[in-house]
Amino acid sequence: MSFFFEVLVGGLLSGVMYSLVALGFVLIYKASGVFNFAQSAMVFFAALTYVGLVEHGLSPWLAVPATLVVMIILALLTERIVLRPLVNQPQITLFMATIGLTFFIEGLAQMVWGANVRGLDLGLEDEPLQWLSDKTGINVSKFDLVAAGVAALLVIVLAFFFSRTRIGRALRAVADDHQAALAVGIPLQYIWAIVWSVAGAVALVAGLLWGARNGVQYALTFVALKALPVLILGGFDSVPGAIVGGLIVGASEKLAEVYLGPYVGGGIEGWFPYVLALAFLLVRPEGLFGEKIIRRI
Amino acid sequence: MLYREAGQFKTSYRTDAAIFPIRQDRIAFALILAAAFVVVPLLATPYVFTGILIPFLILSLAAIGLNILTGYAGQLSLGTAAFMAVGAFASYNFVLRVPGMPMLLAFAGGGVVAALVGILFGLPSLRIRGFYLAVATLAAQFFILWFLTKVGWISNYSTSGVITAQPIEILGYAFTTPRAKYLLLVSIVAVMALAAKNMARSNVGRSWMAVRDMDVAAQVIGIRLMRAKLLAFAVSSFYCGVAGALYAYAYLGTVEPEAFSLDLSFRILFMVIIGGVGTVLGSFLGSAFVTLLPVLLSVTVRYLDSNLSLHIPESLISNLEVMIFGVFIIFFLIVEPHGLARLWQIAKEKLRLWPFPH
Amino acid sequence: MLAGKELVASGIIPSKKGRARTARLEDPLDTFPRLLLQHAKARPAAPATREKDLGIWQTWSWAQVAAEVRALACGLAAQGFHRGMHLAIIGDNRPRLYWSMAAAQALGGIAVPMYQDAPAAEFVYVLNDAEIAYAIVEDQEQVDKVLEATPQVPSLKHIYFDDPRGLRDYEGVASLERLLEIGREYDRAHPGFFEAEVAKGNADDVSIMLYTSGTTGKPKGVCQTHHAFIVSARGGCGFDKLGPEESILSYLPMAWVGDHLFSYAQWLVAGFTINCPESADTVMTDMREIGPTYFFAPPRIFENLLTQVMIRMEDASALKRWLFRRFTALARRVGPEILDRKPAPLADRLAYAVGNFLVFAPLRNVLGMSRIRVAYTAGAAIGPDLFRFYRSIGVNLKQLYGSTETCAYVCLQPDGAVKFDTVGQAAPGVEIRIADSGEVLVRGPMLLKEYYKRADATAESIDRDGFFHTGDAGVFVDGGQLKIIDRAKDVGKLASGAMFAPNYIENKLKFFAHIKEAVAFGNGRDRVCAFINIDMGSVGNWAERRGIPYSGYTDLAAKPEVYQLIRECVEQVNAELALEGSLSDSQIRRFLILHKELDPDDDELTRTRKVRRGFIAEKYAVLIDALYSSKTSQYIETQVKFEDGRTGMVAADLAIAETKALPAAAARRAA
Amino acid sequence: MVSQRKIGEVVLKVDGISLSFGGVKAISGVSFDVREHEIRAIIGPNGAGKSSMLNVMNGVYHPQEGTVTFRGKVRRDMNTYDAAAHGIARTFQNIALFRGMSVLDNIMTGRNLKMKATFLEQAIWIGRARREEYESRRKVEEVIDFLEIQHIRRTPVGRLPYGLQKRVELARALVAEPSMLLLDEPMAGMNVEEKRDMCRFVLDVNEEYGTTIVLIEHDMGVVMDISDRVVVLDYGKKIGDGPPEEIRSNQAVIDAYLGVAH
Repeated sequence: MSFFFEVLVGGLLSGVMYSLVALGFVLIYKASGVFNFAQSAMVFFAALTYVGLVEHGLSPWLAVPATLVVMIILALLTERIVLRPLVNQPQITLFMATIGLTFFIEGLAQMVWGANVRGLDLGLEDEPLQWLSDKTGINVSKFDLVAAGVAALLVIVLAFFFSRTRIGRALRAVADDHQAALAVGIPLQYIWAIVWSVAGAVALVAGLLWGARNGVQYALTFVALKALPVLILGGFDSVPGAIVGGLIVGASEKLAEVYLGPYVGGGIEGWFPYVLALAFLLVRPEGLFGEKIIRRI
Repeated sequence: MLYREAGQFKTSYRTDAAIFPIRQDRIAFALILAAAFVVVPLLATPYVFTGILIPFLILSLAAIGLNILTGYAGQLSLGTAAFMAVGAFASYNFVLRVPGMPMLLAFAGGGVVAALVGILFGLPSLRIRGFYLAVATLAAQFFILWFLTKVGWISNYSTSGVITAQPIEILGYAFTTPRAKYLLLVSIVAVMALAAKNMARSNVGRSWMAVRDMDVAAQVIGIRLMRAKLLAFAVSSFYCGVAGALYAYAYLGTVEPEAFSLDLSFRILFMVIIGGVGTVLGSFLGSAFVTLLPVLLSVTVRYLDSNLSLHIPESLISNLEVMIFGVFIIFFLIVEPHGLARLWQIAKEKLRLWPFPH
Repeated sequence: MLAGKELVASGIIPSKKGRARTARLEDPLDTFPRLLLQHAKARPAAPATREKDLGIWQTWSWAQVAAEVRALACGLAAQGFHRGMHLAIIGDNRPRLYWSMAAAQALGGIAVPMYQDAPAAEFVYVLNDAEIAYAIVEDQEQVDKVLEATPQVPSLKHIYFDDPRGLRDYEGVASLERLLEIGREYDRAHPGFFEAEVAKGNADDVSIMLYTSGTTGKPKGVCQTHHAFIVSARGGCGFDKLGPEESILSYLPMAWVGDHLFSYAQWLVAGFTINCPESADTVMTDMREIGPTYFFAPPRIFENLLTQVMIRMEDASALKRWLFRRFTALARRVGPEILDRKPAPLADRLAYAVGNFLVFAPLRNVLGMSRIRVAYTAGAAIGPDLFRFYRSIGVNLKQLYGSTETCAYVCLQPDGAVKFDTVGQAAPGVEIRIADSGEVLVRGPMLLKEYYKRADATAESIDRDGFFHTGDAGVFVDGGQLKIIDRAKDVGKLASGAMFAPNYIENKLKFFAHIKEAVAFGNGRDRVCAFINIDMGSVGNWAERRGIPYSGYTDLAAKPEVYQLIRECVEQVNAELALEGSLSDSQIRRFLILHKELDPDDDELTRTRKVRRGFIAEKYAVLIDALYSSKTSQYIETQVKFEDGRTGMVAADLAIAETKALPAAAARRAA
Repeated sequence: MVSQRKIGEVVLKVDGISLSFGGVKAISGVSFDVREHEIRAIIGPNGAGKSSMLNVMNGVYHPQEGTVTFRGKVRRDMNTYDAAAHGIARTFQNIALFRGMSVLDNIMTGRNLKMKATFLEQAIWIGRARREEYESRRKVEEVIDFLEIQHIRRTPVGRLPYGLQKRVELARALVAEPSMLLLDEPMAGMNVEEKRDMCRFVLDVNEEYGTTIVLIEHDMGVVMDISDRVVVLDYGKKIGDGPPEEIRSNQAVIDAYLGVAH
């Protein structure tokens, strides 16, 4: 039984990290209706940049803001060079553009920092929390806890950012109705730039955590893809959805792997979340938090 | 300017609804066919066949498949490669397990199996739309590949999961040389492209487009959404399945499921978008673009490298290619979001009205 | 001056005339129905008629046409139509309307096509004058007009319509479909009837009655025989080597002699294909689709086309505009010569070939003129620039001269000897003579039999020696080319005694794209003044390009900028006139731009758009007085008729513009 | 134009229809019938539930209460396919054309129920598929001719002015050779001339093909001129039903239009 909980908790905690990546998608989708496939690449890029900087002797504490700056520059360039010319194009076109962007970023990252796998040490060892295992017999990794903590913090910050700050409210306005937002005089480019920067920041955090856990390598982009089923579950435009979805995906895939895996020869983590999400959608097309769509003519 | 249509009038609906109503187009098309069937086989080198023409043709077929689903029926899919994989492995097993199975029939069989799988994964499209569906199709992509790897029977229990496609033999003739394979492919692709065009210009195609453009209105004029969508998935997957089979038999030879990765799905999606959504012609143009671009890139880069003796490391070159590819795609979407086919269409209009602008 | 002495054009005449005269006795193909049956027998499957309908070009072979005509004829007969009766035909160019002409003629009847755009009121006169009892009408619009007229036309008993749309509940009209059924029925009941009727036909029977819109007085019915039109058609076909493979667009009013010659007489003589456009507003696209090999249009249509070309080229890219300017300039220089296979420098020929690939051929293509072998214009004088333009881009455009009374067959321009200021040489079988008065007199088989019920008019227009008085003043220039100056009766004298030819001046004015109509005055006065109608399309476009706002015709016409624009045109004409010796006194001293467009519905123009000089002079007397006074402006109110028959008032204060006139001598020195 | 039409039996009957969207009532307990060959108008202020009513009649919406009786068959609710298959065609208030297709293709889609060929036959483009295609094309051309839109055949519908788009939509409905035609504000946003044409077309359709017509229209003049009977809805309730002259003098209706408080 305790083993079950161990798996569950472990799953939930790693799920938190999916949520992190998902958050990046959500932010951008919410504000600009762009389905940003490049988010995963951004995660990879952030992690790689950080590691690269540290390797070149920058202190970890400076490396973080430095990387952040890089991410923001990247975001601004993206808005200026890719998005602005594509304003008012159909969503699919923008989606394709972000795939193109993905290629570019991945290529760039590996060209600058090389393709070989790197470790990333945040100074948290991935070992069970002693007193917890003593008390309950459930092993929970410190690392995971910290990660969860960070994620939680980030969510709170974002929530605050959205509800309290002027820009945040502007973003919501845009999310609700582009025309209206424009009407009240909010420059779309400005909004997009900010959103992408924020998404970049989120990507950085996610990148650091994932990198620290699995090592920084190309495979990171695939882990990041897991954010997609999370999005289906949670809905593309709901922050809480992203969180909850992340938890569900994390937990379910671990449980599935542990309890189902053996029967079907393992390796089901790769697809289980998708099939789960799919099955879920068939029951509830509007997702976890989206409200029922009444299509009027 | 080159179009001289005065005097080309239609006296029947048959001629009016022809695929190429304009004489000049018919002539051009005839020339292209002649080139494809006669000139190219005489001139092309083995490298050109295997390195460019064969993948181009196969991927064009896959692109047509995806275009039917995404371009005509408006259902975005990211799982194309998976359906190709199904086609490939199905054909393999048909040839393997059905004694005396004709090769072409095996390909078709692969397509049919892919179609059935397509229908299965198309079911969600009845409830969900847009990107949700797109992501849902990723489920197909990942699940199918996993399934193909896990179930040993499919790869005939080869330890590595890799299968070796049997040699193509039709009516006793073995298609071993690149040229022979090429000719076989051109024929198959030509026929299937024609069939696609026919569907596109008749009731099926219109129903798909109706569903794509406005499903409620489509329902009201008596189009059954479920039927139309699932049919689109089936036909599309059939094309992808056949393409997959050819990919395995005429191109790769030895195949593992990984050959049909998400990356391939995306490449094909690019072909559709860059070539032109909702046009058969676009599928070919897109395929040409996406297959040729990397070739040209590596050629140029290596050329520069050797001539300017920059000594660029191999890894850097490959990364550079990836980047430039990405840049090209973005550039392209910005310049002509409706794809090469639209460019041609515009040019054609201009030529028809020349010297007038409109 | 050749006036007074008879001139027999080209030696062929006597022989040809002789043959025509004698041949008629045994010629089996001397009536239109016989020609039709001949084609149906000789080439039953060849296309005879096409119509753009339901999106495609519906085609009828000669055999089918013959069958339809047979059924129509039998149907009419069954309904009591018989030899000598008149059959009114009203509507746009529709296959069945052409066929009903043949049907009527097969029964020895006489077809009377009428101008479909005339209001009901104008129908009344013609219907009564021709004692119409049977009418075949295109559609609801026309039926409504005819029914509106019937109360005043006691004779009219039977009305058949072609297009049933909206007519199902109408009383006292029947569909052609029904008539055809009746006909087939009757045919079955009376085998051989049709053949017998056709056999009774005689070449000297009147086949058609065309009403001259006559610039003065009520229209007169011109009676033409099978022979007249067949001879004219044969002459024309021989002259231009027209064969069965020709294809022609039939879009001009069926009541017009031109259309009857080209779309009916020559159709049945040469056995080519006529093509009826889908509707009036798709003529240009239909023309492009069909790509006729033989084309006929009055100058104003060629003019509209050219205006269209110019306007559309304005929006073209700089490169295209440059190409267009560059090559049309070249073409203007050498095009016509190359078309006439005259020697031209090799360099020019090469340049022209390039131009042909880049500009001319595509242009001909978009205009639907790619396949044209022979194109004719007539009915009014055509501007030299206009005329040259089409020839320069390789369209073999030629002029002919004729009238309703002569089957539109008097003079033709032979290939290779085309001049813009003449109407060509006497057509085969035609004798021309210039009277001392300068009037053109013609004689030949194409002459009218008579004006219907107007012996007086007939007598005064055909003299003792059988010459018809065309009413045109003309001269022969360089060996046999006839040059028409003006309407004979319009030619007058200025107070100074100098010759005054208003049309001549008006045409010079109308050659400018900006000027649509012009009316010159001066007979018996000391100087020439003119009314101008600006061309809404061309001037409107001009105004837009210069950002001059305007609300409508009246407003635009009053703009000072427009006056300036027109003044320039007028002064250019003056410069030309100054060079023409005797006419140099006819330079225009003052003009005004009318506040409304001259309109047939207001009786200011004939249906064929000839100005009704006298009528206009009365109607706008005040304006004329103003022109000849020293006033600089004049207020006027005019009643106008709108398309839907309502009437309204247009009022305006018209400015009067002065123009420079050059002294003849000075101009000559300048030249 | 003198009408020879014979108004026949009741063909469609809605009974106690109630419809609501997530708690918001759009229609409550509305009943009325439509007779063969008549022109039936539904009028009412904005938001009176007129469009919703049409959507119920051809199965786009499914009412919570009430029944639809069509040609004697009582249904809990229609579904769009049955409606179309039984000859109910429909146009929409805000034009529902297929923007990616040409006028011709748009209208051709209206024939889909008349085409029986399987997609395979169509793919090979033989026999039945081909024949049906050409037959349909002919029918389509007749309607194009009827509605006088020959000149725009090949134009993409997106490029057309509003008035013509409405016409194309009507054409698409007509080629299905419907026995009943539901028109949702066919003349909305048209200028006087376009309205006159559209009226003529509606009457012609009703005359030439004897099609039963149910239309929603705001222009009272038009409604009173062309309709045989009028239903008046207000806040989802029926407040009047009868021939035009009767409606004109109906107090409730007058109030509703003058916006007198309820």
